[in-house]
Amino acid sequence: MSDGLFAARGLACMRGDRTLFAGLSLELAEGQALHVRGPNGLGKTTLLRALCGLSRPARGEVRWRGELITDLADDFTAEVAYVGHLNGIQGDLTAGENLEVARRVFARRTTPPQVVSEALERVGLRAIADRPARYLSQGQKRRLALARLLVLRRPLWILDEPFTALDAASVVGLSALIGEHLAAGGLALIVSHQAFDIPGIEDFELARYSRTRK
Amino acid sequence: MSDGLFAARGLACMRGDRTLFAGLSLELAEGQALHVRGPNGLGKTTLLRALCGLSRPARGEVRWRGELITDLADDFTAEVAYVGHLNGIQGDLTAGENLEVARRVFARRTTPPQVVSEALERVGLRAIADRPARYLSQGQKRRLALARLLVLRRPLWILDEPFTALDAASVVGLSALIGEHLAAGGLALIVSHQAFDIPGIEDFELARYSRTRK
Amino acid sequence: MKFIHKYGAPKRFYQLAGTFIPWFAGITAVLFVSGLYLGLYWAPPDYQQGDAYRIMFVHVPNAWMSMMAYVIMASFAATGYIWNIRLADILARVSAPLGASFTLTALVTGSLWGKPMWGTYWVWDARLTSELILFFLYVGYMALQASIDDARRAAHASAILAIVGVVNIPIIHYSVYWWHTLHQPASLTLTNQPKIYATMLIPLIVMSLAFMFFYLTMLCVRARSEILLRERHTDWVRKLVEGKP
Amino acid sequence: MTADVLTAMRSVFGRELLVFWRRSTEVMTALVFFVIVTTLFPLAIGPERHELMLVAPGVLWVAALLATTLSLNHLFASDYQDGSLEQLLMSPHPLSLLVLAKMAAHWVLTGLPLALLSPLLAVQMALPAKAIGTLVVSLLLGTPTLTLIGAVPAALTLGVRGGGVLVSLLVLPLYTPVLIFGAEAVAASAGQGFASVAHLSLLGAFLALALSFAPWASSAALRVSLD
Amino acid sequence: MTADVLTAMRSVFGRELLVFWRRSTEVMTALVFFVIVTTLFPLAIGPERHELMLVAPGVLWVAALLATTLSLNHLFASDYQDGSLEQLLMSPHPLSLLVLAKMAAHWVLTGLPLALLSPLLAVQMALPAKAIGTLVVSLLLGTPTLTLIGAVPAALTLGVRGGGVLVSLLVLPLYTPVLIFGAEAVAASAGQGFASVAHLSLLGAFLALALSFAPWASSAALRVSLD
Ligand code: HEM
Ligand SMILES: Nc1ncnc2c1ncn2[C@@H]1O[C@H](COP(=O)(O)OP(=O)(O)OP(=O)(O)O)[C@@H](O)[C@H]1O
Ligand SMILES: Nc1ncnc2c1ncn2[C@@H]1O[C@H](COP(=O)(O)OP(=O)(O)OP(=O)(O)O)[C@@H](O)[C@H]1O
Ligand SMILES: [Mg+2]
Ligand SMILES: [Mg+2]
Repeated sequence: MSDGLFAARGLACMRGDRTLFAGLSLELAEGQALHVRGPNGLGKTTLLRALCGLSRPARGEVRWRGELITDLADDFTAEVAYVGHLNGIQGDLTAGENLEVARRVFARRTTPPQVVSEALERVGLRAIADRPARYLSQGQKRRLALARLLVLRRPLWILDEPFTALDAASVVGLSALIGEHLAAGGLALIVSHQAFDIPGIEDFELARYSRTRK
Repeated sequence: MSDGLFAARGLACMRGDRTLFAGLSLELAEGQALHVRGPNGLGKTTLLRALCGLSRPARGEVRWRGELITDLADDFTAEVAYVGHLNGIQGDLTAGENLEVARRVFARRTTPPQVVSEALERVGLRAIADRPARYLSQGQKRRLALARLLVLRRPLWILDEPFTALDAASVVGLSALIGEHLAAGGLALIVSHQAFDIPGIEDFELARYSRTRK
Repeated sequence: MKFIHKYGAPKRFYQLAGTFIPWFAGITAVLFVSGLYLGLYWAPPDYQQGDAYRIMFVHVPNAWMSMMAYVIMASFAATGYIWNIRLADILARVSAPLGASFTLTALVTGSLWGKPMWGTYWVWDARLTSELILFFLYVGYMALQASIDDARRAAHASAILAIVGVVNIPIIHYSVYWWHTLHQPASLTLTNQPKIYATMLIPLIVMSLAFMFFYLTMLCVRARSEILLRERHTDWVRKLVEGKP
Repeated sequence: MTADVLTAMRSVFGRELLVFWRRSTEVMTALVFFVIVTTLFPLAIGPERHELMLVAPGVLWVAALLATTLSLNHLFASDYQDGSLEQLLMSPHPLSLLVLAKMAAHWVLTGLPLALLSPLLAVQMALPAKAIGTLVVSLLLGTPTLTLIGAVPAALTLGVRGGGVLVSLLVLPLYTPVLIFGAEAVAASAGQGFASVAHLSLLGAFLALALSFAPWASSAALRVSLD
Repeated sequence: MTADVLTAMRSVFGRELLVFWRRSTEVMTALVFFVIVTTLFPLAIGPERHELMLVAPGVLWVAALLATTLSLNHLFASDYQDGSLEQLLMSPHPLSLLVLAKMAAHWVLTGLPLALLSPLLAVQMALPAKAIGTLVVSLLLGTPTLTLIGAVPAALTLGVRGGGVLVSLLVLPLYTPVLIFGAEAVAASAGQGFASVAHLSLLGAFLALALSFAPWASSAALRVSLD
């Protein structure tokens, strides 16, 4: 199983003075996706943040193409797109401007300008691209956050409850999008309590590594 | 249909200079619940806020027991419990303290102190009642917000995407809770994109009154 | 009340203002020309200040208008908030920049006048200070309007501010004066005011009327464009725009 | 019913104190800001006692006023962001009374400690001993007015672009009367010793006026901001 | 690769300007705060020109410093709350450079306008004409240092209870040297006219020092805050 592009080994995370989970290992190869599952408060968000390098785990290591992500630093960051509980949207900019900033600051230099309008089209926000993001409805904001995935074009997607606030049609749309990403050789880690349908996705029960009696 | 405890007639709401919906009427009798449906950005949140008196509709009237809610003012507020997209939780207080404040400030004077611990028990937060709310996970926060319903004991529940971030077991738990509320003669208005199962709930398609071409 | 609602409809006001504007503008022009003639040629030079005092004909009307405009603005704002009349919101909104520019003009002309009179552009005299604070109040009102996009919310929020301001303005005004008098007198004051002769009073009155009509004209003009902007989605504006391409 | 309202007000007051207590740093920050600003002046002006004494009443009052202004952000902003304010609007009690309870808590945590600490700073600033009593009284009368008036802009700017600093812009002009009479009272009693009574009673009058309209105006402002 | 980083830095800079521009009031609030605070002093101290002149350099500098301190909250706080900062950390470019771009934008929107407006206020405060040039230069050299140093506490206090005011507490002591030399430079040139050069070059040295370590320190602080 050493062909896992992305791998974690012996991971343990703490919050406050409690160890949430320990001894967690996972691997992800090209085109593969995991659905991380577990009840509220188990530590799924904590796990995802550790995997994408936003927080440092108490123990264990995370590797990308065999190298430690702490060594790769920015080179690893350039490969991951993270959508967390927070949308990361600047309310004072319009929907379009938000994505344009994402393209300029975060995307590869070769990313052509039209990805922005394509992404807006794809998530169904084209018509309201000029509306300040603060006025968007909850679901529209979430879609805008997800549109960033299309602008960044990174191989590893780490998504924390991406389906939150999405209407039925958008849930289907997003599942299809993730499916395409996987088909194109992308990787994905998804936390979600909601039902969704992505062919070939595997379940990953966090509870197996849990260290809490709650 | 004039026995509707709660009724809206000819309601129209605007955001910016767009009319989201107009000519909307609805009625709700004792023990009755509506599931307000519609795609993202249609105006469901806007509708709920107008119905519970947080914002003023552009046109139309809302009545409670036949009287205008603008005339009733605080007397109407005393009958409604609203859980919005925001949880309304004070991060610096513990879970228990948050509910205790709700009991003292918002509940009827006759509400006995033990409702707080009963509510915590019911939403499964008893064990972490002493943890500052800022440390709770997304789903735990949502449950805490919902626990307020049990503390306030008000007849009309207005819930905006209550199932967000809840794990499967909690979704079932909340549905049961709403069922009990209805059985006891309560009223409920629920917005949700997620599937849930409450016997006797009727669908209310907001799209019928929509005035937007997106 | 009915009357207000009838003529308070933005569309109605738009048409009404359209017919009044030429008249107001004409009166303004006539008053300005005669006021300037009277002030600059007809009135004799002052025996102490020479011709420098003529700046008074701009300074004093502007100072008066700055205060009047605030009261007018606040009354519009309160009307709009209490009875939910959109035209009043619009009028309040457009009078703020007008009032602020009167205030600024009074400040600038006063400073320019201060240099020959007192040998400095600024002293912390009561009148000057309260005028400066009035300017800040205008700026605050406009800043609040500017930072809220939703027209109705902006109108209501700034109306509350204007109402609180109206309670406060007399307090601010008089406290600055008491500050001045309860304390030892400032080293420089407005004591050596020119005694007003008829030859100066007449141009001053004409100029004040001129600025008043200027205010009315600008209020109508700006209100009209604000109405167009806000009602751009309504049928009558669309027809209007298509009518004269 | 009235007893009900009182319980609710007491609980809001208690909640505020509890929250601030949890944010233990916040309890002292207005205070610390006050101390730091008063300390900066001698650094910037130079240490001559006479000059310091001349400006001391002014500096102390400006510092108190700025400290209050800064802490205004905390009156409603965090409650707005987490949705607690929405819930407060849905309470069965008159909003203006609950808001009054919040203001009271705010004053107890900012204005009051500041007034109590001021004698220490006054000594540092070489203020004559006979003026110190007046300083404390003027702050005790003036700071609640600052809280009351300040609540209105604080409520108006919720969720508004650039809200935080906008508050200072809106509030500082409204504060001038309090500042003038506060500082004058101290200066007067540092000088001749009389006249300060007149100033202090004016401060009292401002407080009464603010008490009568600020709770109403700020609860109206909250409703507008949450519309 | 380097060109890449430059584009990203330019975009961050542009984004900041755009955001601030949208919050149009915010552009002027540091400025207006500066103006209002300088106005408060004559109100509190009294209108005598001589006393005012004595304290003018100090007052102007303290006001500039407070205005910068207040605007520090906006450097990272709103980006933190809406999650944009999380995304910035996930950018493929060195964080310290992106942070530097943010700081540059912050200075252009606060320090620079403030320095440019200061002559007007100096005239109001009766500062002698010959000192006005020094005032502007000292502010042009000093305010970027204030932004740079201030970013570190601003980053450290993100998400910390009572963060907003805590920043002032942490940052004001760090600002003292800048304040002292800035105010002294102005005071010196209001008096004898020499000596101010020495002070100004010290301010320049502080700026160079701050430029070399502040971007690094604040990006480290950001990582800690988001852990
Ligand atoms: C920046 C400087 C100045 C400001 C802000 C200012 C402000 C004002 C204001 C607010 C008024 C209206 C007062 C009222 O009606 O209650 C006024 C009136 C007047 N000002 Fe000034 N002023 C300034 C400088 C001067 C100077 C230098 C002079 C000449 C000595 C002057 C002469 C007058 C006169 C003659 C009036 C009308 C007198 C009256 O209505 O009682 N002002 N000014
Ligand atoms: N400082 C702390 N002290 C104690 N417990 C903490 C602290 N911070 C967080 N926790 C706990 O750690 C867990 C964090 O879980 P996390 O947010 O990762 O949950 P999750 O699996 O994402 O849950 P959800 O499905 O609700 O989003 C929660 O149970 C939370 O209460
Ligand atoms: N100031 C404004 N100008 C224009 N459009 C606005 C403005 N404010 C809000 N809107 C739009 O009004 C609608 C508000 O909808 P609301 O939040 O009620 O949606 P919703 O039905 O609750 O959606 P969701 O399911 O995503 O929560 C959105 O389409 C939003 O983009
Ligand atoms: Mg989570
Ligand atoms: Mg919604």
